[in-house]
Amino acid sequence: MADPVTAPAEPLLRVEGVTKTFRVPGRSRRGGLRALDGVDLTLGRGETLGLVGESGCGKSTLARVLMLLERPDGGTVRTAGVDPFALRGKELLAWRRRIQMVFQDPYASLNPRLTAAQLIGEPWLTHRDIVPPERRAARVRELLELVGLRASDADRYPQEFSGGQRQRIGIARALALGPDVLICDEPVSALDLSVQAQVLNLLADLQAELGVSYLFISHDLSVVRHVAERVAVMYLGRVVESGPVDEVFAAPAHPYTAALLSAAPSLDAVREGSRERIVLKGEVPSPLDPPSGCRFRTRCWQAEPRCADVVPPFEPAPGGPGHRVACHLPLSDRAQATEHALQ
Amino acid sequence: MLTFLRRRIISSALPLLVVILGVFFLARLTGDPANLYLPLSATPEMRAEFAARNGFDQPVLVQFGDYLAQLVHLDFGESLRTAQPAAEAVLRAFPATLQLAGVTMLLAVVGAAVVGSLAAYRPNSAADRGASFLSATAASIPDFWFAIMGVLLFSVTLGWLPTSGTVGAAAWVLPVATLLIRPFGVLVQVVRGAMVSALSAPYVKVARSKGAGEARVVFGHALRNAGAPALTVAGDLAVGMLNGAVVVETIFGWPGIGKLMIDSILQRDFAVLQAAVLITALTIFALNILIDICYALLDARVRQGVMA
Amino acid sequence: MFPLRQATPSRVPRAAVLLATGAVALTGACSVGGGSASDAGDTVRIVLPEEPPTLEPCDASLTATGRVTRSNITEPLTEREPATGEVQPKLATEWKQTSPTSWTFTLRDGVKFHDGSAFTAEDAAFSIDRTVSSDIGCNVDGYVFGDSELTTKVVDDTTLEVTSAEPDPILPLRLSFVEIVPAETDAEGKVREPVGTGPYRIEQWNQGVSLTLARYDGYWGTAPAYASARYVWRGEGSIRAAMVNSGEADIAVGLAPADGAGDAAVEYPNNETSYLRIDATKAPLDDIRVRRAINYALDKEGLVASVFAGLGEPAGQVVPDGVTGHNPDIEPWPYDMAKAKSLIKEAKADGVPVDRPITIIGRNGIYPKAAEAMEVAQNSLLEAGLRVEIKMLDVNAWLEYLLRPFPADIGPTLLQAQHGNQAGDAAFTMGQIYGSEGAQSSYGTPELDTLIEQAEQASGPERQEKFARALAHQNDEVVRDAVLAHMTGIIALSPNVEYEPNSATNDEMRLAEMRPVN
Amino acid sequence: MTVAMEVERLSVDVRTPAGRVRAVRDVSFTVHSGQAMALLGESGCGKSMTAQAIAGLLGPVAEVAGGAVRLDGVDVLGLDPASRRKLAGPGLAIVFQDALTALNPVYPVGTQLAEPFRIHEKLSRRAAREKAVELMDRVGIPEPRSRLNAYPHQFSGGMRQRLLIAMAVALRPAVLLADEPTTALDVTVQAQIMELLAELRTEQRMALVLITHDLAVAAEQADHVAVMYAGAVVETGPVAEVFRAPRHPYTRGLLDSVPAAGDRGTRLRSIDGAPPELADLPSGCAFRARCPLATERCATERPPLAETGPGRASACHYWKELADG
Amino acid sequence: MTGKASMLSLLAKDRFASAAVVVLGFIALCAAVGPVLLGDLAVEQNLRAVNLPPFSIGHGWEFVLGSDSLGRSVAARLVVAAGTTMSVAVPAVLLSLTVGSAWGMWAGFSGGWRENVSMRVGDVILSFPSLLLAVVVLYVFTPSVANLIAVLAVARIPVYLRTARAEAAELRSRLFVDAARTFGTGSGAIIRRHIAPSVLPTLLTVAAVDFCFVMLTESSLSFLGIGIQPPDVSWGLMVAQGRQELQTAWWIAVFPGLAIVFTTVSAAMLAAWARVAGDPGQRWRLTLPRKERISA
Repeated sequence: MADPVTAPAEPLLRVEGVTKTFRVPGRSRRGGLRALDGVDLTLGRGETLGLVGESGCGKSTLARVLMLLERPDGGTVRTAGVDPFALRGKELLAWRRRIQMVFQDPYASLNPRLTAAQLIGEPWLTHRDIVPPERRAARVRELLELVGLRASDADRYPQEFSGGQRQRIGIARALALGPDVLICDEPVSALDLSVQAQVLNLLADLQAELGVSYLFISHDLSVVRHVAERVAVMYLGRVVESGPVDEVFAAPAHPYTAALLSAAPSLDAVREGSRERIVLKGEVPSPLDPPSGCRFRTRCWQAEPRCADVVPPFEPAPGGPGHRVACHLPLSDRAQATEHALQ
Repeated sequence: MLTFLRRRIISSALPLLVVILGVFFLARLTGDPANLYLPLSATPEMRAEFAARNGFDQPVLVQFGDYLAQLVHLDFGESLRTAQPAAEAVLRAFPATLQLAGVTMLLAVVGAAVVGSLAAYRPNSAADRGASFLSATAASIPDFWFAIMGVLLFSVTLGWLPTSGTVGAAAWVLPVATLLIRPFGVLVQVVRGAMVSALSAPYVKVARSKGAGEARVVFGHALRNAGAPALTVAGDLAVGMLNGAVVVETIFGWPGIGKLMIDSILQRDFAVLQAAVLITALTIFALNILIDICYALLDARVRQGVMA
Repeated sequence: MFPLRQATPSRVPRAAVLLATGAVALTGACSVGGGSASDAGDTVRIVLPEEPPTLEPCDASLTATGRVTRSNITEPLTEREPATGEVQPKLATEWKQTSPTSWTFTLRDGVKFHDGSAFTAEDAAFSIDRTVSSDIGCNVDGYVFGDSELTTKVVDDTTLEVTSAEPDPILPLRLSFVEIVPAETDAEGKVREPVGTGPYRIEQWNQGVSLTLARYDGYWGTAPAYASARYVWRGEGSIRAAMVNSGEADIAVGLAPADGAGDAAVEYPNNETSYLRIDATKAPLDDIRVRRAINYALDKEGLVASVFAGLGEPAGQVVPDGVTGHNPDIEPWPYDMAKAKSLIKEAKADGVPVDRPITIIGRNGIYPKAAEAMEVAQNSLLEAGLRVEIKMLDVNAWLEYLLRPFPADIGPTLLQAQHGNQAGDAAFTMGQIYGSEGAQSSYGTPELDTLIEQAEQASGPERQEKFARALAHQNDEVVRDAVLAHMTGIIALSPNVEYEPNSATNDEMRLAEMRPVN
Repeated sequence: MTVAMEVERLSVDVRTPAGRVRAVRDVSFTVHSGQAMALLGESGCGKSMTAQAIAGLLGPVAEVAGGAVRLDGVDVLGLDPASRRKLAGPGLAIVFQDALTALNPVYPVGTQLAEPFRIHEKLSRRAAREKAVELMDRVGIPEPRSRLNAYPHQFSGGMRQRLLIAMAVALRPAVLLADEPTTALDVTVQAQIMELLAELRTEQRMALVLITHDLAVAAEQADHVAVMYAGAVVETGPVAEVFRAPRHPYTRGLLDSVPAAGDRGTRLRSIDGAPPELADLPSGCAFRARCPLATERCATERPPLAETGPGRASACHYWKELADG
Repeated sequence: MTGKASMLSLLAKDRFASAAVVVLGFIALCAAVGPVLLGDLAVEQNLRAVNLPPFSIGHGWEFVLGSDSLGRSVAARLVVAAGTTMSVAVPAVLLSLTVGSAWGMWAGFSGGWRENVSMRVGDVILSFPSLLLAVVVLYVFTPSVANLIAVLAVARIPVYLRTARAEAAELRSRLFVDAARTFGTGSGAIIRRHIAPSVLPTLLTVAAVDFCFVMLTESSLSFLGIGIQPPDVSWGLMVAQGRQELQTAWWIAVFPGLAIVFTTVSAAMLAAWARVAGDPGQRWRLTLPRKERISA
């Protein structure tokens, strides 16, 4: 899909300073829920970017903004240099084909009253020219087989499938328009372990085969570590750390990333014996009333007065290139993190 | 909560105006009442006199303006039929309907809560299917048929109850029963449906896991959650009852607003009709707000604006 | 097991009481009406179809009002005897015509109003003026006097002179509709609870629920048997009948045969005559053959036997026996379908558009089974070869068709109507119904107009004869309606009460004529 | 070590379109006071059904088809409903997965927390509420007294789960069944909850049955593990041993499916296919269709759960080959 | 499983639903061919055989359900009335269902002021005495079948409007709706494809019960003379005319009353069944033997 408008340097997807505030009944607009607060991201062609964070950090809102399901209050979204929010009519439809989404919940995102074939073919009812009507049945069968289902499954209803199979239908539906980018919002978190592995393999195969880029949203660090090349960590509507997966996981620069990594249970407990872990105190503050300065400071063990006053800039981290962090006191290595936390 | 109520009150006031407006103009589309109130042999002079006396000789818009001006002073005009202030007739009739409807709704809600819950307790058991069938039947029995048959059986044949009237507790039985059947039938079905899903909710299992008895589980935990849909339907039924107790009121000589309203439509007694519609609309308006408050009492999420 | 059919609370089964009292307790005090549940035997309990809108005497020509007010609460100067049609003394003891336009009345002495004041000619003059000449819109004025004006002159306390603008041979009869109220009564507006001279005074009117009259101890005449009378009202005929059968009421009025009064039912001729008004101005009804055919085609005997359940009597004229002007020679039109068919065929052959749809304008509830009666009529007319549709209306909509000016753009119609001559003189019938300009008349002829006019001026036997002639002319040469039947009313009467309804019962139900059995 | 609860050959049948289906088949395990037992398996394997059968909370379509659940030597399955209710709370308590739906949305949490005391100890409203405050404090809810009248939706997911746990441990049960207690929670919160459960366990000498699909959670929290597949237990043993050297190919497959550090970009080893329909179990071993070791014998002979070592058992004909290979 | 065949076999497994289909089928048959076969019999008066009691064939089979006060066969009138009744009730219910649900779905899906205004319009209609509306319309215009349908439909629109709005507002935030949006599907298409199929089963259940309401309202309008005009006959008219004779000839009002009850109950039963059968996620329940079925 060569696009003459796209400058070669322009990444496939660029998000800059995106903010999104939801109105809350009984509060002023300014006092609304800050779901996104200046998010920056880029996603290159054929790349997989992992986006991790806990519930309420804004990662799903970001996905919805990217899918134009929500309109941001500020900041820019560019896909191949185009602002999708400025598009209308045919152009918008054309843009829609390039970016598609796989939802977290394969139960809720598939209408239970439609068959697999109807579900997969649903986008074509809007994008009528993409597959001629007489070809559609065949194309559905191809897609089913592409995602590892049988062509004979076409007439079954979602509830007749297992969770993993449903997620495959969801993926097939997203692929029906031949997108360049797939936003995968927790695509495997509702799935069983053995099935999760199958779906992750499928996503990897599809990327190899079709060259799609993934924005892979997940709260499961081990999954992100497995699929993504780069990772961004979100906390309370902001990206607090981003960088190559191996580096971020091996040497988290932000205390939150460190805590997250430490909290995740691991089979290593069995393999290596029990370990000490950082257990964060308290709760994630309400996005209705976020802390000033660094959002994490209320739970951070190394917070200083300036953390409350100054929003830490998103800057290159002490580690390698491409590793950025928004912290006044970035950690230098993982050992240090653990050490501090346990004091 | 207060914001929520304030907004609700403001947004409901406009419909109230539309109702007032609509009734005024629609009523005047139903023809000149002079024929009804004057002797058949009335002379044209008498007709002119009648029209002048009642303001019907003015253009309708002028009449409406006068009416609004009167309304501001809480003057609802005078009945053509009885020459009494319309407000008086309406305020006399209204409590009777309110009491009748109130008692009926209370019994319907309580009865449906019990029967609907028991039916939902064992879905598709014989008791459940029986309850569903009977409630569907009850919801479709013609009320006047039920009323007259009730009078024939209980008053004339058995002599247990008075045929009609409003004096004494026994006089309430047949009117309330007649008014009750349809709401009861409808509500049983609603409660049953809501209870089936409430009873399968996890918190019911939690309650049982705490050692709660079945009565506590069904009526303490599940029923309150099933309240919202039942409340909505009960509200609609109550509204219907205010507008539609005509049959019962006519048959049993219950001096209520439903009969007053129908009589004033048929008698083209505009002032009374307008006053009656206004007060029922106000009541419905109040009822809707009451239901909203009930929602809020039932469920803190509504109260706190989490769900609207 | 159920010893008594009395619904006193103590005898109601416990469950029912519990249910109901529980219900009452839950909403707080709920007693809607007053009054005790059991009335002593000296109260007569009457159940009416509707509450009197008012008891204003000058509106007493309204059935619902007059039924309670007339001759019970208030009394007129003269009174028409329903059985004979004679005008009898009431508050006037005698009267005589002193000139073609004026009459002198001698009033009864020693009569007291309910407020204790004495009845004088002043009061009588005031009442007549208030009813006939005021601006308060009295129904009696329009019903009885039309646009005629009266002047009164008080000669002395017991003598009153009444003068009419035109000669009026039946003035005393007309005055039987003017109920006498004290001169203190509001002359500018109507009163709902009048003071009168009648045997009963208003004790308590619990609006919407009941009305109680109590015997007036200062009544000038014979004291009535019942110490009080209590009226209640129920819209449903079968309930009214059931109330008598269950002992909750002594008399139920306005019943239909199907209401199930059973043994308690008492039938009486109610002075009403049902007919179909033929709109003779529009084709095909403008052809007299068609109008005659309609009369032949209607099976009046069958109608009375089936729809009216045998109550009533096939009729040939709207003026029944006992009303001045009744023509005993006019027979009901015979049922002759063959003749009807041939008349229609004949008319059709002459180019009369008998295929044009004719609409029967009916009125629901005008008499019991009104719609069914029209279906029977429709059935017969269809058979005779006409095209007929039915349109049943509510009262006000129907009145638009009954009264001038008639709605525009309607085709030929047959109007379901009923005429009751309460006053007992054809003058109250003929001009209105048959005159070219009559309020209820859609068609008339100059000849008929002349005949009616002459009759109205006449008095005595001549009056009777002239009206009868006019009726015969209508029936033979004009054929402007198809008279169906003289109707019969039903009341339910408890065995405890002795009362004989008569043709006036509908409009004037005299409590004084009721007495307990032994 | 005292045996807190003994489950013996517990079977549960479910009514389905195809007739009665055995959803749980001869499940046996034992938990000791103060210890944690993980019931591990994927969705639909019958682990939740087992827990509900033990707690007596099976829905209208399911019923216990056989077996015994002994609590303090008494078979609770044989008790009449009233005696059983007496045990619910003080003897056996259960924590559900979804704390939002497991708390009644229309009552303040204080009322719900007080309920066990009201039911079992017949405490007055006031006294029960005092106890509720203590409980909230115990499970780490800040400012418990002021939050007594708050409603479930006003709490975060983690706090809700704490409330649910508080309710379950209110009467100091001998055995606590925790059905996926942290699945809906974030990892940082999950760590907090797991810590709380561990504390309660040691403090109250409570036996914990931890129902989970998460191998890592089981590995970190449990002493013993029972792996379930298609309604039956396929392997049991001390968790460290089982995870280090699984003796059932299914356990092995699960362990292999976990993405591990350093394998990015490589294909994960997954278990092929999907679990069988319970209504349509294959003959012999239920796992054989997905098993790399399956032979003809597996199709004809259902492998029993047989002891493979001290405290360990496996339901595989070829556990030795697996251990060696 | 092919669609139609499987539906039929599902239906056959449910005794109540099958009975309902038989009843409704019979009524439809009466409505379709009754007037042709029995039209004359239904209006043929016999003033010498009025109010014959039912369950006797002494006067001929046509009087098996008795005769009315004009000596017409109640049985024949019932059959012919089925046609008239259905020709009023079915379009009235369908019209209010269509308008109310489309409007409600649109309002619920759009949210905001559209939703608010729609709800208020519903409030207005509901707090209006519908009989006044009926009297006005049928007074100003004529009491024709079309006007009758229009009046009945308008009065019932809010019922569907409210239900549809509530459900659509809930569905609006469903994930599969979001999914459709991500394809660029327009609102209309989303309502058509996703909202309507989920909302309609509930609305159909409401409509089934509403049948009764419409038929009984038609009866009260007939009683006022602004309903069906004789010699046409509907169940409502029969009930209204027979009401006067409940004491003496109960069968005249009771049989059409029963017909209304039977129709409504059957429609309700069938709607309840269709609600389950039409939902692929629930359909399996119907394949269970009765005793073992658990409810939706």
